[in-house]
Amino acid sequence: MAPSPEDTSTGLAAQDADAPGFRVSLSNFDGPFDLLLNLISKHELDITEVSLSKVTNEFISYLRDLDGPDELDQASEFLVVAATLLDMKVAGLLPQGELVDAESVALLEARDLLFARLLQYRAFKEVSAWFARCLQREDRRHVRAAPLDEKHRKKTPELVWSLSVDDFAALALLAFAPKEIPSVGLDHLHAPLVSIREQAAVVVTLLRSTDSLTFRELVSGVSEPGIVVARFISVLELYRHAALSFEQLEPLGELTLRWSAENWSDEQLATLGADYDR
Amino acid sequence: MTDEEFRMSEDAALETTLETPLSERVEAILLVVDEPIALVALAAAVHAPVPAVRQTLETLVDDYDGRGTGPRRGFELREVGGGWRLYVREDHDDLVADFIGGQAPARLSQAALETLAVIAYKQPVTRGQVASIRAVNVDSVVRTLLARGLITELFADSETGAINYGTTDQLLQHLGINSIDELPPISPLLDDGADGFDEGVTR
Amino acid sequence: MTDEEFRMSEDAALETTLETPLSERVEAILLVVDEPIALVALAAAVHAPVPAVRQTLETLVDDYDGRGTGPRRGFELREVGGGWRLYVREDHDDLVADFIGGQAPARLSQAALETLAVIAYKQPVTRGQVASIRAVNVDSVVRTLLARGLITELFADSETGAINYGTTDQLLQHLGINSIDELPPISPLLDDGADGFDEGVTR
Repeated sequence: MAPSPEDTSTGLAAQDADAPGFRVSLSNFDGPFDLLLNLISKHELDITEVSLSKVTNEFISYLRDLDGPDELDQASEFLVVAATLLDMKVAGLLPQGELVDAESVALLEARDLLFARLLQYRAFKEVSAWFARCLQREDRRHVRAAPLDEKHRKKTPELVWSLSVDDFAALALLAFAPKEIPSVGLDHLHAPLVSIREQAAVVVTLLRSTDSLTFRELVSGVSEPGIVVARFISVLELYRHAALSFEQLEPLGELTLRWSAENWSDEQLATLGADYDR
Repeated sequence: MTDEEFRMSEDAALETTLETPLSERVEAILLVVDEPIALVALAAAVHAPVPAVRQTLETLVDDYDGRGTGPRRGFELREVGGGWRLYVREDHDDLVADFIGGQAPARLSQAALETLAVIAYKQPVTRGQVASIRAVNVDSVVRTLLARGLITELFADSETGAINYGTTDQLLQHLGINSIDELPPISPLLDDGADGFDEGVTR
Repeated sequence: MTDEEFRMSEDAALETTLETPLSERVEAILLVVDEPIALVALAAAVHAPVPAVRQTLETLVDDYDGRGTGPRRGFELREVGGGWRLYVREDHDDLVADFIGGQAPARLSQAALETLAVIAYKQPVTRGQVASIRAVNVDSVVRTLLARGLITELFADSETGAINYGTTDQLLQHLGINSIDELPPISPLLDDGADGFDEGVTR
């Protein structure tokens, strides 16, 4: 029994002022939060005129008076919607100028995409009401589900059992373990981790072996950006320890490094860059 | 909807059902009973006097046997061991046996084995408790395990009436142990299970 | 194997059952199934051609609904989740609930419902795609839906390895529909965000 499309739309239309849920009261708008969204998505209310901080404040005080799972649902919904509103608002507030240059076109597109996203989100939110109704209705239904009577039970093929008692215990462990879904590792998407300490050791060795060195020379032959960054951070860290001095004649110019430590022990490397540890 | 409103709508719904023919109500209950239901219990379930229910049962027996206005049915209504229940009509027993034989696999599914393990370690345990540990509905799996004689109904909870299940000697034989105490301990997890468990039931 | 040969290969008892009306055989099987039985499986179980079984099912639906020669029944025959199954007639659900005294099922949260809706309409879909539509992390919600058997892992993307999710027949049963095509139509927006967008704003 498929519900007609009208089913869904009546659900959507039920957004009168008496609807339960979070209401906002602004100088230019008073009504349920959902309606605010509706108006904005139809351009009947300019997003730039809505005070998001005011909406947020009202929402937080509204949440204080709520209890139970409703609160969590409403809060998470608010976050979804508020994040989208904020994006829209940023796009709406940025000056767009008279000229139609590439940048403002991109800006308009960005705003349009955000509208699309908001509308898409709303569509799913609305149709989820249909899911809730169907699930609730079907929860009440009773299906024929009675055990087979004795004589039919006997006709079932004899059970093949192949588990040892240890297998069985292992299975129990599995059954009692909290259910986790397998996650896909993202490690392969990231560059391998680079150790600042290791790179600092390289920097120290290179600098101590010569009078002075430019940063360009320090990273010559290195192709991984991560290592270049790590060497640069090492330089900053070593500077903090007064182990080196540097000289730069003009902004963005060549950086010349000179080893200047008076009492350096390689043990100091052990704590170097600890701020960057995770 | 408040509790009050809900109760009112529930009462209204119950009133509606009581306006339907008694035979329908009796059939509705017969469709879901796990085992033969006594006449008195049936009468209470359908909110009707015992004589009227007895009369209805007789009519239904005739009806299903093709002595009413409709065709004969593939099932029949029989009084067995002091209670009433729907059975497959005897003529079709072989067809059903054939179907069941082809249906039930010789091996238990992973879901059935895990449910069996939960029952073995947690017994006595109700279906609801198992479901909350397994985080899925286990009704049909429990039926399978019952049918296989690996678990059995132990007793009904005195308060809720929920049936508590335990394992059978047949399972011990399969596992090659003499007592359920010989199952390898998996206690740390079980404690966790017990914690989550209370939540599960009260929810 | 022809029907003739088939009949000869079976014992006399099965032959007897095959001489009974098809409707009886169908009813006998429906009484013992513990999940919706697909038309083809049912046809195989009753040893009859699919079109004849389909016709019989339609007749039984009418019959149980009181549009045949007999009275309306307290049960009904529904096609749900890809198969056929007997249900208590909706009018009597409250009566039966009263009798069984079942516990209130745990409701899905709004976040779970919305995630379920996204997966139902966009399947096959990855968690990342769902998250970008919902604009929030959906990992724990997806876990809940998986544990409840409402969604399932379909396949891993050949390039990224990301798991694609889809809905299950169990979800269809819980929704009381027979196929994902019976979901209510959702705005054309969803087919293509960029295209549908114009319609969306100008409407």
